[in-house]
Amino acid sequence: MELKFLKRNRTLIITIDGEIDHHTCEILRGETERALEKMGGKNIVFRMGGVSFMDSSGIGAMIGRYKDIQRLGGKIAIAEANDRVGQIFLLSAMQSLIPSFPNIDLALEYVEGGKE
Amino acid sequence: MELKFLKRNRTLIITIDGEIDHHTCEILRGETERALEKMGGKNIVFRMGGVSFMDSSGIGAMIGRYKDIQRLGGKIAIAEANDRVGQIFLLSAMQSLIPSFPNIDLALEYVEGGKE
Amino acid sequence: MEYQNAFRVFFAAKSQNEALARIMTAAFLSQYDPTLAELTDIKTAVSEAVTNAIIHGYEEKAGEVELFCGYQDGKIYIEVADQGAGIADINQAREPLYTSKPELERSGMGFTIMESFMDGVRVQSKQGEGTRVYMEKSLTTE
Amino acid sequence: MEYQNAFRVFFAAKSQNEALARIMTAAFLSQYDPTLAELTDIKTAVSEAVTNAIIHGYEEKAGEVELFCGYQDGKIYIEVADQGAGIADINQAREPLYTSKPELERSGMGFTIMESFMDGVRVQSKQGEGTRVYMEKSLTTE
Ligand SMILES: Nc1ncnc2c1ncn2[C@@H]1O[C@H](COP(=O)(O)OP(=O)(O)O)[C@@H](O)[C@H]1O
Ligand SMILES: Nc1ncnc2c1ncn2[C@@H]1O[C@H](COP(=O)(O)OP(=O)(O)O)[C@@H](O)[C@H]1O
Repeated sequence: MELKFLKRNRTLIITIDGEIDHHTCEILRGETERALEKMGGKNIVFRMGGVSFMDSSGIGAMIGRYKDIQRLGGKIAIAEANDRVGQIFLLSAMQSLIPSFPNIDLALEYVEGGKE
Repeated sequence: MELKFLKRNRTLIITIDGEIDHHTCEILRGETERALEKMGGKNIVFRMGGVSFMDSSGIGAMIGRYKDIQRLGGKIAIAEANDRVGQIFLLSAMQSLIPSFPNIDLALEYVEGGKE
Repeated sequence: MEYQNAFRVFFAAKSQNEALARIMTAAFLSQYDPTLAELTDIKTAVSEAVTNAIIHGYEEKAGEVELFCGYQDGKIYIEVADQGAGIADINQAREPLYTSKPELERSGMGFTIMESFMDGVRVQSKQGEGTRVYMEKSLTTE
Repeated sequence: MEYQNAFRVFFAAKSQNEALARIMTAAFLSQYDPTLAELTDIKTAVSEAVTNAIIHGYEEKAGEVELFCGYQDGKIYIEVADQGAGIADINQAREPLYTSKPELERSGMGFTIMESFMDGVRVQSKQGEGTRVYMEKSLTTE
């Protein structure tokens, strides 16, 4: 798994490439915590177009980040998830907490668009 | 392993791509026999630029083809072998029987160049 | 049961071996020309079961995970086993969203994913002795 | 010996599994950032030993091949074993160009390649009981 972090307005954009499993989720969790500390950010958008594999560990990690961000009063969204990743999110019925958008702009509009 | 057969003058040019091991050598042997029957040819040049793996089964297969071709009074050569394949041929000291050339033209010159 | 081809591997219960288990499964499967969807379904199910053995079976302590893959008449058979903690209530464990380890950010969706992606899932477990998950899936033959 | 990580796989003695054994070995090794040359050396040695188990150990009849890969302190340990025919004269078997199966187009270079590509090769064999080849190789650490 490879992670890239980018700050835009008050949103941390996290690009994930490669495989998401229990092993790499532990890395994802630690790096995201560090990035939020260093770069700040109230919201998170995960860009998942480059995810080649994901199992249920990915659901756990996303919900974990949702809880962190909710504590900050922010929002979280997913962008560019492929069919397979989308299918796994659907099974877990987590779209009500973390909506999924076809592209990054729609995802940013959602997380930034909310009232303060 | 993928094999391509091409006839030029009296030489059968066999392009090998992929992995050469005991399993694929059995395919190589059968297909080469069939190609010699159908397309004819007195000599063989193996183009090995696309070989990604070879173990000692490859040596056995080359020597097997050398014997077949010698019976027809022809010659056999190798072209484009990478360092790794070359290293395995060197270990077996079979260059005296089957010389190896950096490119197809030199290999063809060698096999076709002999007197009738 | 005799299989047309099969392997059985034992590996250390370490999280980096989750990817190893998937690669081994995929390499075996690829002999049978699965569709990409079938390949991913089976890899995902294996990943879930192996992760469970590591996290829940051995609770991230030392141990050995067993993975079996067999092929017979167009069907893939998988077994994943550990000699760890075992499961007290298998019915509860298989419920969607049930997890005994929310503090490790588990979603409770592992068994649900195995069931949705495979044709059949059977669980054998005894507390203190370990768990064995049997799964199977037919490959489409075009 | 305790390994930092290891797997042990048993698979059917079929020639299509020679590639499977190489992929499994490569997947395990890649955790330790080998150079491409080291990776190919070890894959080639494994391929030789597994092929020998299938052709010479089981003489292409049914059987099970065992492959072990372990990692400890910068070194890779490999074992390949069969419960097949065994080797009558190990010294003769290890000679370059010696083969008992020229009719199968064997070159007699298998052991020579294992010896050139690995740091150490040890062979244990008993006629009628089978053969176990131990190999090891240090990975360079840049
Ligand atoms: N191999 C196992 N050993 C012990 N307990 C297990 C094992 N596999 C699953 N379980 C139990 O079943 C529960 C549900 O598993 P699962 O649906 O995969 O969700 P998760 O892994 O996210 O908790 C686990 O939380 C655990 O309590
Ligand atoms: N696993 C084995 N079981 C029985 N005999 C073996 C085994 N491995 C090697 N041998 C014997 O050792 C000989 C030399 O092996 P090797 O150097 O690999 O050459 P090759 O496989 O080309 O014959 C074989 O021809 C065979 O007689």
